[in-house]
Formats: sequence, structure tokens, C-alpha cells
Amino acid sequence: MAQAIFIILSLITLGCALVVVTNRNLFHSALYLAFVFVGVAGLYFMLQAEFFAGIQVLIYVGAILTLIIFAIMLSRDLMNPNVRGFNRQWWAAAIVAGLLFVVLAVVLWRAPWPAAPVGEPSADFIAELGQALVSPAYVLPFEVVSILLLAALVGSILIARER
Amino acid sequence: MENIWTIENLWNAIGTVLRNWLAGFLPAWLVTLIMDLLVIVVLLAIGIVAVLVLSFMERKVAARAGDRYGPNRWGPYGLLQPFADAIKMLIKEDIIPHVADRFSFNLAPVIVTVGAVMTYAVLPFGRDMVAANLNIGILYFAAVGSLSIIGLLTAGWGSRNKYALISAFRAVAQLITYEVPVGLCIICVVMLAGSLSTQDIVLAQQERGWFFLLMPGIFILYFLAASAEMIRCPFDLLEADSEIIAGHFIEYSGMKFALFFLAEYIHLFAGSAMMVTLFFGGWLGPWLPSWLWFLIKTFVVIFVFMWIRNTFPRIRIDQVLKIGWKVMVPAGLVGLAITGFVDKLIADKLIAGVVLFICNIGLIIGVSYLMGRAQRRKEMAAEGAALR
Amino acid sequence: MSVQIPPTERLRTDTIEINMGPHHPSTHGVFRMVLTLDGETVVDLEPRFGYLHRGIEKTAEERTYVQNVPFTDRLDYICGITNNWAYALALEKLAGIEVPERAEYIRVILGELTRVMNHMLAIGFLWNDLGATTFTPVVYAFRERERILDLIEMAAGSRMMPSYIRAGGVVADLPEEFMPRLQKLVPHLKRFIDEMDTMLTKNEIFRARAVGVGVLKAKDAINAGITGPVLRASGVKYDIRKADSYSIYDRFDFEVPVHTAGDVYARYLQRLAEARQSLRIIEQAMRDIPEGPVTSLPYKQLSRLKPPKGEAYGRIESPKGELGFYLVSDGSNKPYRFRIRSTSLLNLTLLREMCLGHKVADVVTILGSIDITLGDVDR
Amino acid sequence: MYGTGLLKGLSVTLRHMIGTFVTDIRKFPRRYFTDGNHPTRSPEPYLHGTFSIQYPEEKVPMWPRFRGPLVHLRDPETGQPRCTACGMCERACPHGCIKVEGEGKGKERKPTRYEYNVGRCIFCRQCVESCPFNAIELSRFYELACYDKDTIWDLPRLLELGDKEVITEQGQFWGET
Repeated sequence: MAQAIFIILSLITLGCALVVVTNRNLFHSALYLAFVFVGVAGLYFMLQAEFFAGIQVLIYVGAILTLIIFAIMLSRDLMNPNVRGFNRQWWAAAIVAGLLFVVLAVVLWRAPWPAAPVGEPSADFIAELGQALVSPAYVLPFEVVSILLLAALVGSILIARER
Repeated sequence: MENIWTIENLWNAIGTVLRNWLAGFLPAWLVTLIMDLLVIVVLLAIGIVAVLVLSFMERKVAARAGDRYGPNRWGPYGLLQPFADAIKMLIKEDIIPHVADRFSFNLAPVIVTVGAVMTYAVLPFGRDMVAANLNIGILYFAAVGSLSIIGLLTAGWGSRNKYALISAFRAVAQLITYEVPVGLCIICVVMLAGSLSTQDIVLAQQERGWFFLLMPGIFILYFLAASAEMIRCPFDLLEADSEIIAGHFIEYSGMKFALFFLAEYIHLFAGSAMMVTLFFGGWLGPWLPSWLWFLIKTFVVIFVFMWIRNTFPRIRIDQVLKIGWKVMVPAGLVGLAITGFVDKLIADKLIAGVVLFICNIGLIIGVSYLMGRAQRRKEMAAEGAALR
Repeated sequence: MSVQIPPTERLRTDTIEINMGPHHPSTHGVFRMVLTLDGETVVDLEPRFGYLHRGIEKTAEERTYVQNVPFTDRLDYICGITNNWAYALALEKLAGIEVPERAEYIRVILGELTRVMNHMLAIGFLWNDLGATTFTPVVYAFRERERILDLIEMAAGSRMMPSYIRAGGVVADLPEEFMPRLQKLVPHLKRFIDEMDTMLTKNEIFRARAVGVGVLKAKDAINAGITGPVLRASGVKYDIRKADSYSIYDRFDFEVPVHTAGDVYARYLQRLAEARQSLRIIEQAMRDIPEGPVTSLPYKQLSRLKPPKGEAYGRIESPKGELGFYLVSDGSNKPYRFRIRSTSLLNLTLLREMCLGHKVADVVTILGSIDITLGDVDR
Repeated sequence: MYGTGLLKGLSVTLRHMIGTFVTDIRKFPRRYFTDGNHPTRSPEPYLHGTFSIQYPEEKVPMWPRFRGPLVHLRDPETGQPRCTACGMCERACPHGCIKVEGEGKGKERKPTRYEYNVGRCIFCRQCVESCPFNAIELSRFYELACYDKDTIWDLPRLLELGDKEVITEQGQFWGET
């Protein structure tokens, strides 16, 4: 049964992702993106990574997507059907995207996928995750990210202040 | 197994009997599927029944506060009124504005309602009575709750109405702002309980006493922030009747409006239930069965929300954001620090509780003093302004 | 540390224009405002009215003097009594009619009751505009209004359209039950105002919303001809009952309350204080009311009234401000010119200036605090 | 302290909520204060308790002076309408909602057609005050809602309503008799 759910979820995610890039209406694309995120969260759930599933929905749907939609709503002429969706550099973008696709495909192809689960995650998974973040192994990246976020926060406040 | 037939275990017992009966002639995976679907159906039913009760209660409380009787014509004491309302909603004409974005317009009520109903999965209705005892229960609740922002935005944009659009702007500003203090307050509770699971939080309160008593300051903060999250008065800016005429559902009618209505009250019920879980000991209580205690406490909290709605005016949007960022987030951070330090430094739980209580009272007085001072300054500046 | 962003690099934003009214729930009737918003801040506001125009001024020129009395009820339909009174005053000036003393007392009692009622309703609706969504303060105000209207109905036969005060006195003497009921009602109204005070005045949300919002400078208010509680809340002590004492107001001991902030909150406090003073006047009038005739001009004479050629302007301090009737007579039994100086219209004139720079929600509040009646604005 | 004003407001509404239940207890086990046939209650000045009047079951009596639609009065001796079709009411009406036609001279003059447009009437009572024959009065009838647009009432209907409302004299409550 897990297999069936996995297939359904994947189909929803992939289908919606396809619509996101092909749809001409930017707002609708953003809405389909929400389904993609929720579908990915579902996949996390199936991998027993509930914490990541929750965070995925909370951050991606609750915050990032909201801001994307907000930006779409606030920007002028973004939804105007007369505005062309391509600019003059579309070929450069296409090359970069193609290269990225090739790289990703190669990496995925060569990755050694384990055939069997590595082991059940422990029940106190979240506590362990929290401990790991402040353990010597990860404390430096963690703090660097914190400083980055803080800088972004201060910067956004400065930009928003018009006076 | 002899006490399985007590009222305490009524619902679980019914479930067990049904499962055993089904297992008699069905394969195991089908039984699991059927039982899971059944739980979903029961949760949906609880949601809809709760909405019927709440809409009736809302009208009655509003009426009683205004020296009136409220609905009392249809059925004894007007008890059938919600059904009449529901039927009226269902048979009303479904109007889609000519210029509306049909896809968004039709999708929005679905997103909002689904997001609201999904929150029921982690509510601990009683001892061993939670649909999915996730070890990230609270996180799930917050995550699913944030789905409704997308729905509100879609509704506001899809209606192609300027009032709805303003409401969508407000939705983003308000709901994102208030997710922060709500999160901070939840973290305080999680720190004391040591778990994200709703059941564990309730059990922790059995041990340490209700968190409402331990941290009144955090509770007040959570209460205000949660009422902003639930779009209840005095933070009901998204649907401000007097300013933007019901905001995002200005263009909705019939069934779609009913879905929004449903979502709003499901949010109210779920939010109150979560507040009971976090601060009022969930289903803990003597004598009565646990699920009854849970319902009683939830309805008391809901009554307080309705009472407030019947007394207070609405806050302005800039004040909402100001209070959110300048008062609630700092106060929440201070509360977080207090809770963390007290919980870590004082090993004895009783002394820790007392110290926490005193610190929280200090927090309340401090915030209240600072806000009062700011307001007094503003009022002194306003005095004589017309003559200058 | 502060970074100055040059104007050219600022975010370019557009304004949106929204149409508030004529069937917006908070415009107190069919009033319409075209708002230009920058985000939620009002950058322009254009009031548009006339949706309730019934041509009363012109219609009145085709009717006899007494036939016009019911039209005056329909101007400011919240307080019919004071409208009748202002018209009666103008006609009495025009035709030189004496008013019996008892009639003057009756006019004062009913007029001040109307003022209490109007101010309570104004406060209730102000709260409604502030977002007390379930109408609780409005319902309380309506409850007391019902009791006052009950008295007016007892005397005049109609709740909102009394047509009770006519030139030369009042239509009929007060019924016997009136005074006992009034004596019971006045202390009750005092209690009610105290309760409203407890419930509303100190409310922090209300103060946050109302203090410093919609400030009206005294100078501007005088220039625009704004009168009534709105003017007095801006610190100008101008009350026609004192300034140009009509009827028998010089016999009563009362104060003209003044507030100096000129904002929504000051207007609220002003109305509360004025309602208290009105009750004081009613108490004195109840004590002193003499016996005697109530009209010097019975209907049959009044309907044949042909005032001498000339003109007259009668004005009173209606609950909303100065209400005046300007009558020109050409010697016939119909007014040659019938002109209303309506309070609500003139009080609306500075709405734009009061609202600029505030939020949408404040526009609604400021409009509520001016307390207009559309029947009076559009006539 | 910041926040006490909010609590005060809450206390007021709570008192009102409790007050309504006290009224409920006071009239227990009945549901209404009166039955619809005997209107008695008129609101007394109290601060708490329900103020609603449950209309079809409870009715407030109108004051004697209440100005409802026009009725015609009968001569107590002959039972005939007192109206002589003099047309004073028609002239007095500010809205022109009365049309009278009559025939005969002097005391014999009787109305042949009396049209009263209740849909246009503003109940100002000027027709009654102008009537020199003590023939019309305003009734205390107020349930005017109807299903058709036929708002023009004729003489028999006005007389019938006058009989029902038991009005005998013009201005008997207005201190005019």
C-alpha cells in the first residue's frame, strides 16, 4: 500500500511541477507550486521524516510561497497577457538549465542508492537533531547561517525604511 | 480488559469492536484502510458538528450580550437554526463574478477548508484519543495552519475585488507576523513538556501542573497571538465588516461562502482546543471522562473568544503589526529566555514552577507598564492639539 | 545609523482607488466616498452625496406653512423633534408668534431627550464603525433610544416623525402618564450613561484607535462653519443655547463642555459630557414646568397663517450642531423660499482634510465621529 | 494599569449576559410575558435583562395617541359616516393621499367616493385636525404589511377599521374635545 501512496504522491508532485513551468498564468503557477511543496512534504512523511515534512510545509508553503504570491500580486504588469514571457537572453538561460539538468542526471545516476532502509529512525529523532545542530560537528555552519539570516534581516529593515 | 467498557474508553472501545468485526472477513490492509478512512470521516463529522454548534453559540452569545434572545424560532429554543442556515447556504445561488479568476476563485475555499480540517488530526480529544499521535504534533498544527494563508490570498486575488485584495494584503501581513509569537509561546510550552507531541504535553501537565498556572504571561501572549491567527476579534482585520466589508469573502456566496464559514469556525475550535492542550491540561480532570473534560474546557475558551468579540472594537492594521513586532515578539523572546533559564537552572520542579510564575507576572506588569506609558504620552500629546 | 535612499531609488508604488459606498455598511446611509489609497493610507478622498436627495426645499415652497412641518421630520430622521423646533422658531420669528410658557418647557424637555438619544446613538455607531462587530454598544444605545422614543410617541403619536412642535407651541399637551415616566427615566438614563462610560471610555483598544485620529483644528472648523459637538470637541466654546439663547435656555443652569484634542476620542467624550448636561437641563425643566396652555395658535388658525412679507432665520442647537431654517414670505400662505442650513452637510465639509494621511479604517471612524444623517446631508 | 479598561468593558457585557438569564428565570416556565391577544407589557427602565419583545406572541400596546392609518367615524345615532365630503382633509394633506367626491347640499351632503392611499400617507394627522365635522381620526392599527400593492382604501374599509379600533370621538386623547 505504501508503494501505491508513493506513486500517487509522486505523480501529483511531478504533474503539478510540470504545470508550474508550462502554465502561462503566473498566479496559477504559484498555486500549483503549493501542491508541489505539499506533495514533497508527503514524500518526506513516507520516509518517516515527519519533522522535515512539517518544516517543509511551514517554511515553503507558509512563508516562501506566500511571499512569491504576494510579490506577484504587488508587481505591476506581471500578469498582463501582452507582456512577453521571454526576454532576449532566453537562449543563455536554456543552456544553463540544460547543463544543470545534465549534471543532476549524472549525479543521480551514479549515486549508490541503498536497497534496504538503513535502520529505523529513533523515537527521539527531534531531540537528537537538536543536539546534533549544536554539536561540534555542525555548530560552525549553524552559527554562520544564523549570522547570514541576521544580516538579511537587518538589510531588509534598512531597505524598507524609507526615511 | 475489563474496564474497556467504561465511558472513558467509549470511543476507543467502539473502534476496537469495529476493527475486530471487520478483521473477521477482510484482509488486514483493507481493515487498516477502512479504519483510517473512518477516523477521517469521524473527524470531518466532528468538524461540521462543531461548526453547527459554534455558529449557534456565536449568535446566542452575541444576542445575550446585547440583551436579546437570539435565534429562538426554529425548533425548541432555536436549536434547529444552524440547520436552517446550512440549508439556506446550500441552496443559495452560487455567483462567480464575471471578471474573477475562476480557477483561483473556486480553489480558494477548498484550500482554506482542507487546511482547517487537517488540524484536527493532532488534537488530543481524550486519553488515547488522537487521530495521529505524531511526535511533531505541534509543528504539524502550525504547518497546516499556515496553509490557510495561501487560501486567503487566493480568495482575495481571485475575486478581483479591491476590498478582497486589501484583505489579502492584510492576511499576509497579519498572519505571518503572528506566527512568530505563536511559535515562541509554543516553544516555551514544548521546553517545559520536553516533547512536540500533543499527548506528551498533556501528560507533562499532569506532572507539573497546568501550564496556564506556571506561565500566565506566556499564556496571555499566546491567547492574543492565537486570536490573531484565528482571525478573531479584536484582530479580525481580514474580514472587517465596517472597513473592507468582509474582506476576502466579499464576492462569495452560497456553498463557497459556507466553506469559508466552516473553515473559520473549524479554526476557532481547533485553536481553542490547542490552547486547552497547551495551557489548560488538555483532557486532564477528575470524575468526568477525559473527552468530556476536553470538550468542556474547549467550549469555555471559545466562550471567552465570543465574549471578547462582543465587547471590543477592532485594532487598526498598523497597530496590529506594531503590537506584533514591537510588543509580542520581544515579550515572547523574553519569555522564551525566562522559561529556558528557569527550566535548566532549577532542578526542583516545584520551585521552578514558582519562579516561573513570578517571572511571568513580572513580564505582564512590565509589558503593561511600557504600553501604558506609551499610550499616556500619546494622549498627552493629543490634548489641545486642535488649538495649536 | 541611517541610510538615506535617494528618491529615485525608492520603490515606485501605485495608488489604488476604491469606492466606499453608497451601500458600504459604515457610511451611515447612501453616502459615497472615492478613496485613493497608497497601501492602506488615504492620499485622497472625495465625498459624493446626493443619493438621498428628495428636493424638500423646493417641495416646501409648494406647501402651506403647516403642511411643511412633517417634511422637517424627515431631514435628520434621528432627531425629529429638534428639526420641528428649528422650523417652528423660524416661523415664529417670521410671523411674530408668541409661545406659551408650558410649551417652551415641553420643547426643552423633548429636545434635550432627543439630544441624549442622538449622542448615545452616535457613540454606539462610532463603536460599530470601530469594529464592535456584534453591535453590542449599538444595541444598548438602541435600547435606551427605544425608551426615549416611547415617551415621544406617547406625546406626539409617532416615534421618529413626531411633527409635534409647531409654530405657536406644541400640538397637544403632554399626556398624564408622561411626567411619571420621565421622572423614572431620567435617573435611569444617568445610570445608563455611566455604564457606557465604564464600558467604553477607558478601553485601551478604543483609545489606541481614537486618540490623535482625525484631528480638526479649531481654526479650520470655524472657517468651514462646523458646529455642534464636533466644533466643541475642537476647543471652541460655541453653543447656540448660550451664544444666541433661544426659547428659555437662559433659565437653566448648565455648562457647555469643551474638549481640546479635536480628535475622534475628544468627540466621543464631548458627546458623553453633553448627554450628561442635557439630563441636568431635563431635571430642572421637570421641576419648574408650569401649568397652562400649550399653544397660542391652534391648527385651524395656523393652517390659514399668512405671515407678513419678510424673511426670518431661526436656528437652534440641534444635537448635531446649528440647524437653521431660512424662510422668506411673500405674504401668501406658502413660503416663497424655504432654505435649510443643515448641520450634517456642513460638518462633512472637512472630511477630506480630517482623513488624509490616515488609514482606511480611520476614515470609517472619523465619519462615524462626525455623526451625520444622510437625510440631513442630502435633504 | 494597561488592560484594566478592557476588563471593565468585559465585566459590563458579562453582567448583561447574566442579566438576560435572570429575566428568563423570572418568567419561568412561561416563554413570553403575554399572549398575543392581551398586550400589556411596556418596557420599564431597567439596566439589565432582555429587552426583546417577541413580536407575534408579545405585543406592546400602542399609546392612545399613536398615529396609524385613517379611519372614519360613525354617527352614534344613525350609524352613518359623519363625513360630509367637504374636502378639507383633501386640502390639508401635504402628500395628496386623500381624494373625496360627494353629492348633496348642506347637511345632506354625503361622500360618494373616498379614496385614502395608505401607501402614501405619512400619518401626520393634519387631515384629522382640519376636519370640521368630527368625522375622521387616526387609528392605533399598525400591522400594515400586505401582499399586494392595493394600498388605496375606500370608505367602507375605513369605517370598518374604525369600528374595529373602537374610536368614537375625534381627538379624544389629544386634549381637544
